[in-house]
Formats: sequence, C-alpha cells, structure tokens
Amino acid sequence: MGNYLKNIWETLTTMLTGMRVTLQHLWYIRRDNVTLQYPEERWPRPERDIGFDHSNYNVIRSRLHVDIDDCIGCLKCERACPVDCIKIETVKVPNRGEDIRSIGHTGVTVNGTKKAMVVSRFDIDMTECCYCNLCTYPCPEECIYMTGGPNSEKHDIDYEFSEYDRNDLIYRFAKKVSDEEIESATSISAGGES
Amino acid sequence: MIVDQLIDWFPTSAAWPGLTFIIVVILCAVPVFLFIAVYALVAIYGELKISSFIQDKVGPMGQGVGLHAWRWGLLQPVADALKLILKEDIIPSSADKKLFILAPFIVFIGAFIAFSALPFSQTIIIADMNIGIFYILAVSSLGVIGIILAGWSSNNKWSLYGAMRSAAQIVSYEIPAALSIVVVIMLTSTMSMQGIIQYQSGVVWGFLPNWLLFNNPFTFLAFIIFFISGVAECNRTPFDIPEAESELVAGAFTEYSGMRYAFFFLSEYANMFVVSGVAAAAFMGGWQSPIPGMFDTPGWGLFWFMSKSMFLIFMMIWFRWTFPRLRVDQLMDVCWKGFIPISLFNIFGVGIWYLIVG
Amino acid sequence: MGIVKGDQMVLNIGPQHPSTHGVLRLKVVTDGEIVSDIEPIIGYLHRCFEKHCENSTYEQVIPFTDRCDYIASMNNNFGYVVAMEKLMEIKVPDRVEYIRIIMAELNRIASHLLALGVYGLDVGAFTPFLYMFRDRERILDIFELTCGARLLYNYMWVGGVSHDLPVGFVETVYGFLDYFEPKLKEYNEILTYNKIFIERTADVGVLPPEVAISYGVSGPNLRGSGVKWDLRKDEPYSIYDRFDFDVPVGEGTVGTTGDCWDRFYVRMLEMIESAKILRQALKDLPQDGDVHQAIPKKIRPPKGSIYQRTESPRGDLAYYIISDGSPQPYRLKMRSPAFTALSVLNEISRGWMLSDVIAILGSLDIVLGEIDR
Amino acid sequence: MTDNLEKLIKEAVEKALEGDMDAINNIEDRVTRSKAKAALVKAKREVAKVETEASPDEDSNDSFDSKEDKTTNEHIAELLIQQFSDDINKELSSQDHIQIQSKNWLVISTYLRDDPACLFDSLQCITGVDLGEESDLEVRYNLHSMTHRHAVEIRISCPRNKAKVPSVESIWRIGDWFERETYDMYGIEFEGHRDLTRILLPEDWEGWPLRKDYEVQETYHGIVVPKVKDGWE
Repeated sequence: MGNYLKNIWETLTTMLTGMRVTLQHLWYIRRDNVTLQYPEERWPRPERDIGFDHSNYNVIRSRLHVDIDDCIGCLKCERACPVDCIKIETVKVPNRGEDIRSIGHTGVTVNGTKKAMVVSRFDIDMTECCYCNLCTYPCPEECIYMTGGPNSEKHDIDYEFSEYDRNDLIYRFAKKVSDEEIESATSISAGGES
Repeated sequence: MIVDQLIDWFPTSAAWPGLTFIIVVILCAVPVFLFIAVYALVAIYGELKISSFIQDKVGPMGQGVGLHAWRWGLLQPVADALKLILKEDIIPSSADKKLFILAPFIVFIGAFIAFSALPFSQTIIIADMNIGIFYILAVSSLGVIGIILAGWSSNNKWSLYGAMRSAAQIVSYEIPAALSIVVVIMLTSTMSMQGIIQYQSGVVWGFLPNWLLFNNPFTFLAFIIFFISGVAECNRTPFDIPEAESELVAGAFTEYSGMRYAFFFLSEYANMFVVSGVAAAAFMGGWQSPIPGMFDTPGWGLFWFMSKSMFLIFMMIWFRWTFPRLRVDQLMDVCWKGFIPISLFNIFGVGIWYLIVG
Repeated sequence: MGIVKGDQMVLNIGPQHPSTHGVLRLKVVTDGEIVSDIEPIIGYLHRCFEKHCENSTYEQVIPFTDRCDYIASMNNNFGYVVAMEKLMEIKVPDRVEYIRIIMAELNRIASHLLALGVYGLDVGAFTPFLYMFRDRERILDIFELTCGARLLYNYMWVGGVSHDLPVGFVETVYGFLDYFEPKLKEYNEILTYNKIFIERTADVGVLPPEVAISYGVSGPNLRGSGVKWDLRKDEPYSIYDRFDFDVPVGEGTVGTTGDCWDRFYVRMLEMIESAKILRQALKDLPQDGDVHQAIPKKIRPPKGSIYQRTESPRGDLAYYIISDGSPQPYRLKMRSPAFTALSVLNEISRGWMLSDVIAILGSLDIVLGEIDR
Repeated sequence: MTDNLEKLIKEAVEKALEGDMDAINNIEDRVTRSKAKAALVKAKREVAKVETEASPDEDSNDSFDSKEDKTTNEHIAELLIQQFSDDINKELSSQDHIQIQSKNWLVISTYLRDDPACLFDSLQCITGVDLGEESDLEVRYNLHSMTHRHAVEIRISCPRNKAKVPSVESIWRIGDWFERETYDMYGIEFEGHRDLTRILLPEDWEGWPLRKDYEVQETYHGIVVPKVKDGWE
C-alpha cells in the first residue's frame, strides 16, 4: 500500500514538474525562440574574421563558381572532386599567353600566368556537388571557389538556388569552342601578323 | 429546452406533430454542426499556437494571398480544412468499402449527438432530459464502434492494432468516468444537467463558489479522475495509443485521407468539448458565475460555461505537449488498478461524508 | 524467422515508418501486442562506401566518412584521420589536436542531443525533442562559423584541419557551454524523471553486459549495461589522456542495470562530461600555430595495414585501412558501432510489446547511414 | 645573407624535428618561414622513409620471435603454437598479426575466447580482403579482450574459387552479422552459419562487389545501370 501511494505521489510530482517547465515556456514566449520567418528574415551569415589574411579560405559553402578567364585548365579540381561533378575539356593554343578575341579567350590570368590551354568546357553539376570544398584548395589560380565569404565581393552569395529543370543546375562556365574554331581564329591572327 | 420551446412555438405542431419534430430537429442540428465546425477551427488554431509556444516555436504566421491575418496565421485552420476537403479521397482497393465510408460518420455522430444535452447557459440547452448526464455517457461511447469499423475495414494491420487498442481503452475508461459521475448524482440526486448545475449555486467553505469540485475532498478526487478518464476517452496524449504516431503510424486512421480523415479530426475535437463541457457542468458549476450572485444573467452564463470548457481544453492541450505516451498495458493498469479502486472508494467516501456533514 | 503460427502475425515496421530512424525495415512476428521475433532487414541506404573508397584518393575519403554517420560527422572524420596519421606516422601540432577535440566533443553533444530528443519522440513526448534540437542548432552554428558547413563538414584533414578557428571562437563556445549546462536540468525535469517516461523505459529491454560484449555493442549502450569502457579513457587516442573526465555507467537507478532508461541517462551524463572536456580544452588551447603545417603534400602511406578504434558518440568506431603504397586505399573497412548495436535488437526485445520495441530501438541510437554504409 | 638564412632554416628544422615547432613559427620573415617548413617536411619524409624501411614489411617473415618485448600478437601466437602447432602459419605471421589455417578455426577461436590467458570476449571486426585478382581472399579478425585489455589480429586466407571458412557465429554473436556482411561483399562462405544470406545488398544481387574482379552489371531487374549520365558524356 505504501508503495502504491508512493507511486501515485511520484507520478503527480514529476508530471507537475514537467507541466511547470512547459508552462514557463508558454509564458515566456519569445525567450528561447529560434524560428526565422524565412522569406522576410534570412539566415544570418556567420560573421567571420579570422584575424589574418584569409584569401585561401572559403568558409561559406554556397554554390561553386569559376572565374573562367583565370582558369588555366590544369584539371586539378576535376581530379580532387570525390563525386566527379566537375568536367573540364581543354584545347591547346598555338601561342601561349595570347588573347584570342574571336572566341573570347584571355591569354593571361589575373595572377599573370600565361595560359597554354583554351578551356572549351567547364561544367559543374551542382546536383551532384557534395560541398566538400576539396576542389577549391588545389587551384593554383584560385579561380574556383564557393561563393560568399571572402569571395562575396566577386560573386553574390546565393543559398537558395533552385531551378525548374534539373539540367539547369549543371552550370556550364566555359563557352563551347571546337578545335576548328580555335584553329581558324589563331590562323587569322597569325596571318594578320605575318 | 430549446426543442420543447420550438415545438410549442410552431403553429403546425398540433396538426402535424411528426413533421414539426423533424423540422425542429434540423433547426437544432444545423447550428450545433456549425458550432462544432467553428469551435474546431478555434481549437485547432489554439492547439497549433499553444504547442508552438510551449516548444519555443512561433506557430502559423500568416496564410493566404493578401490576407496575412495580422501576421498571426489566424487563417491556418481554415487553410487546413480547405486542404482536407480538396484532397483526393482514397479508398484502399482491399478495404471493406461500405464500412470504410460509414466509419467516420459513426464516430462523428457519437460526438455530435452528445451536444444536445450540453447546457450552454441557463436557457440554451437543446434538450434538458431528466437523464441528461446518463445520456451523454451513453452516446459518447458510440464513437468506439466507428473506430473499430475504421480499423477493421481499412484492411491494414496498423489500423487493426489501433482499433483494438482504442476499443479496450475507451471501454475501460468509461467505467471510472461513470463512477465519478455517480458521486455527482449521489450529491445532487438528479441526472438532469440543469438540475446538477442548479445544485451548485451558492457558496461553500465560506468563500468558494459551491461547485462540486470544491464541495468536499472526494468530489475533488472524482473530478480529477473524471477529467483524466475523459482525456483517455478522447484518445489524447498521454493516452493516445490508438493513433500513437511513432508506433502505429496513425493507428485506426492510417488509411484515411481527405474529408474522411477530417471527420475523425473533427470528432476528436468535438469529443474534447463534450468531455470538458460535462466536467465543467458536473464539477465546475457549468454556467454558474465563479463569484456567487454576480454576472449570472444567461449571457454571462454562456460566457462562463465556454470559458470553463475552454480552460479544460487548454489543460488537455497542455498535457499533450508535456507528457510521453503510456504503453497499452500500463494504460490498462492505470485504469483498472488505479482509477477504478479509487473511484469506488470515492463513492463510499462521499456516502459517509454525506451522512456526517450532510 | 521460423514458422508463423496461426495466432501470430507478421508485421513490417518500415522501411517507411516514423520511428525507424531512417530506412530500416523490421520484420516483426507478433502475438497480439507481444513480439515474439524480430528480424532487422538493412541495406536500404547501402551505397558501398568501401568500394567508393577504393576508387578515391585518401583525401577524397573524408567527405564519404562524413556521410556515414551524418549525425556525428566530426567524429567520423576524426576516427579516419587518427587512423591515417598513425599509419603515416604524422605528428600533428598541438593546436590542431585541441581543435579536433573541441570539435569532436561539440559534435558528441550534438549527436546525443539528437539521440535523446528523438528518443523522447519515440515514446511520445514531442516537446523535449524540439528543446534539444533548439540547442543542437547552436552547436551547428558554431560549426558553420568554423568551416562553413552545418552537417557534413569535411573539416578534419590528414595532418590538420581545413580551416583555422575564427576570431571569437573560444568565447562563442564558452557562451554556448554557459547556456547549455543549465538546460540539462530542464531536460531532466521534462523527460528523464517523468514517471510515465520511467514506466516506459525502466526494466525494458535489459541488455546484460556479457550479451552486450558478445554482440560487440559499444559506446553508451555498453556503458548503460554497467561496463566502464571508454576508448577515450582506456585506449586514449589523440590527446584524450590530457583531460580529466569521468566515464558514466548505468547503475539501474530506476530499474535494472542495462535497461533503456540507463542507456538514455548515460547519454545525458556524457554530455556533462563532454562539456567538462570542452572547458579544459578551451582553456589549454594553444593561441597560435598553423593548422596546415603538418598536412602532407601527397598522401601516400607506406605499405601496411592499421586497425584504429575511436570513440564516436555511438560507440566503437574503427577503421581498418590497408595501404599498398598508392594514393588510393587498397581496402578500407569501417567498423560501425550502430551496426553491432542493431544486431542485438532481436535478442533484447523478444517478449516485449510492440511499443517497447520502438522504445528499445530508439534507446540503441542507431544511424542507418552508418549501418548500411 | 643566404648562408645565414640556410643556417637558420637548418637549425630551426633540427629543433622542429625534436618536437619544438616554435622554432619555425618564431621565424619572422614569411618567406623564410615557409622555406623552413618545406625543409621540415622534406626532412620528416626522409626520417619516415628510413623508419619504414627499417620497420618490417607487412608480409615479411623475419623478426618473428626475435624481439625482446613482444606484442600481444606474438605472445598469443606462442600460446597458439603450443596448442595447435599445425594450424598456425608461422612464416606468414608477424608482430601485428597471426596467420592461421582455416581448418581448425572454430576450435582455435573457442580456445581464444575461453583460455584464461587470452579471454578474447569481443570480436571487434571481420574484414574481408581481396589480395589481388589472381591471388587468394583473406578474412581478418580483430579480437579484443575486455578483461586483459589486449587485442590481436588473426588472418585466414582461403582460395578464391572455393572460399570457405568456419563460422564463429556461435563463439561471438556479432560474428553472425559480420560474417553475413563479408559473405555479401566477397562471397566467402562461412560454414556452420545459421542463415548465411546477403545482408546489405538485395537477395538477388549478382557478383561480389568488393572483389577486385567485380564487374558492374549491365542491367538490374531490367533497369539499365547507367555508366554515364545524360548530357555529361
């Protein structure tokens, strides 16, 4: 009988304690509230100051972006990708570091590297990208990066990219160029010079 | 009451009593249905908001084009109801079609007809039967038949589990609920709802209103038992094992969708109101004002009754978002080893109290 | 699964079911509510992680380990890099070690919060679940601050970590700990000591220590059975030997030792211990140092094999790595703690009711991504 | 100037190799610091190279019984040799594993679990290994003792065509699932297992995925297994 009453007593006290906790939360409605009203309020991007030069850091993992004019076609990012979502094709140019205007090819990167390749294809399939950030580290020209963070000046941050068609999420950064086009483009310029 | 008055008022009553009766019944039923619908919307909104606030969320915050409803999401239950109505009505191919269609209506009827004996105020009661409280107890257990039909006809193992659990649970918890009401009947010597409420006028212990809840310790205990049994009869947490969503997916209602599911939903909320209403009427003085002698016009009576019922509904919502769920055998334990002995003891105690205190 | 008798019924819990914690199917033979046999059927999330690894370089394996136990990705990274560093005999700087410990322990708290919250959901209490998720969110914020990702970090690299700590990180974590430690009381009040919860979990699904060891059950599940075994204490890897913390074990406070409540409560206590470790690590964290300095240019481990065990929130997470000297692992086997924990389910839940099976399954804290790999 | 720098770098690297990383971190000039780091990495690699060459290779058969302080593996191997001298492959065993033959594995495992000197009550892991397309398959058992707190690795190799190993499911219960997993991935049959079926893959899967000679099927249940996705060539 004592046990029976003790059980009832324990049940009552512990349940009332629980109800007290929930009532407190009901009373102080806004105290611990963490919900964001999404379209009006956006998720705050963490402010990040790591105290020193952080040009190598891509801390926000948003969408991948390539500054295609800087790409020298070294294929390092393609090799680093664990899910093979980057596809690069290159064509050799006859004269290293020379602009080919007719196909919009810039010969020299921002860092001053002379390009030996025309990147005729640079596709990133963002449906497969696993946001591991591995491709951004080996890049010698720092031209592939996650948008946002220290790169937010170069490219707007975009968390909410969405498309109606799945294929639209394959980003094609390079303009498609065939071998013949390059040949003809270079031969014209070569002919002009001679 | 209302039924009698209407029948008297109709000029045709002498000539065609049968026709008059049917007209009057429809005239009473339509407002009750509308009341249930509106009340359910309010209760769903309340549940959404209260649960959100308890859980540190914000709840619905604005629905509808251009109608941001003052940014409080007031139209959320309407949107929910619209969604349920517009949804495709799916009947499983292997279901027992007739019973499957019939089940939600039976469940709803069980909750619906109990409203006819609920005393909303001094004058607003559809039929003040001399066995009113007995009638409510009787018809409110009709719903279990519907749940069993739903579980059986769905041809789904989860549904069957839910239905069997529900049947065992509701039938068991009828007993402590009824035994607690026996305490009330013993004191008031009437089964009429209005009679019970009228008994509770005046003052007790010097300052408290003479509600049965405060009348003596045994009635207080009876109130607690009745209310908890009521929660169990409504299949609300912590007694929601028939639809235990983490175990049985949705229990007896697994296969239901759209409008049929909405009816189950509606009857759950209607049942909550019936239980709260009966508890308010039988133990909390119904439409009696909490300050004896003041605010006791019929209009105030409606207000008092509604606020008492709503308070009890709030308690149910509060329970739901605080407690874990009991297991099915523990549920039976609580009923058969806890509530029934205590309520039997209660009847005995009230008898003694009545003899000694008077 | 033997012959189903006339009064028995086969019930499929899952693959789509609210409380199977992923895509798990339980083939349950029931007699009314009583469960007489359970066969867990796994593999719905199988993606052959080990074959993937054989075809990728050692760096590329790290994102895959993230996705095995997606609740505790940091710990999975940690186990892998500890194994790799041992195989390659790399000595990482102290600062990196401390950062790793901080991240691993934060993730342990996050993982336990999820496990406990979802366990509340399994037994029907919705509110504690959201309270715990609310606090887990703060940990994820800290991770986002550090490495930009909230769930799948790819943070720990062989020989270092991918990002240095941001300015103000230490204060943020201290702030979180100050916020978090009082919240444990609230969890206990609303769930742990609730009588209904105790009724649901005490004496249910008792896992005796010898059965647990024979089934290879590890981590909080093993400690819940009263076995004081924690790899952080008993076989310290990284720098866990520098910290002072206790190993909580189940004591049968409200029921039998090794019941669901013990397994639950051990996790609750472990969060306190993790907070303790965090405070010590934050205090001793070396102020500066390059987190990248020990990262090898090319990861080509010498020929050989290694079996390295680490303590993940779910238990004994081990990597068996065989290297043939090439930049790709010859064979990489992951010994997942949840896999062994699930295998014991049949043993401890026979004879209980259907609702208890859900409770027992929840108390084992499985992650299907790790079981199916 | 350059001589000075080189000297500085050399000193710093020497210190760093002894464990004093600050020596390098304290170098103020950035270029020098990075040079020092590069030199350090180089030096470390050389050290590691020397060590790896010195340390016994995985399959080397020397250094068995030769060292003074023995690893658990060697200790247990000695015990096993006393009991089951025919079943232990002494040549292939080394200080980090014991190579045994599959025939008496059930008896040996019972001994390993029950002998007071071993008491390996917990089977940590079963790893299947394909030693190459032309060679054998191997099963590796990592055992651990909760009482003595020591661990041992047992390896059993079996021919590729007739891969059969006695099951230890009755010794360690977790063997049940681990063996099913190894069977699933390598097709190694564990004799005496109650229910040796595929565990992770579907029952009707063809082939053993983790074998080195596994080829992806063309179709599965009539669905063509895509090798290249659309628009991606």
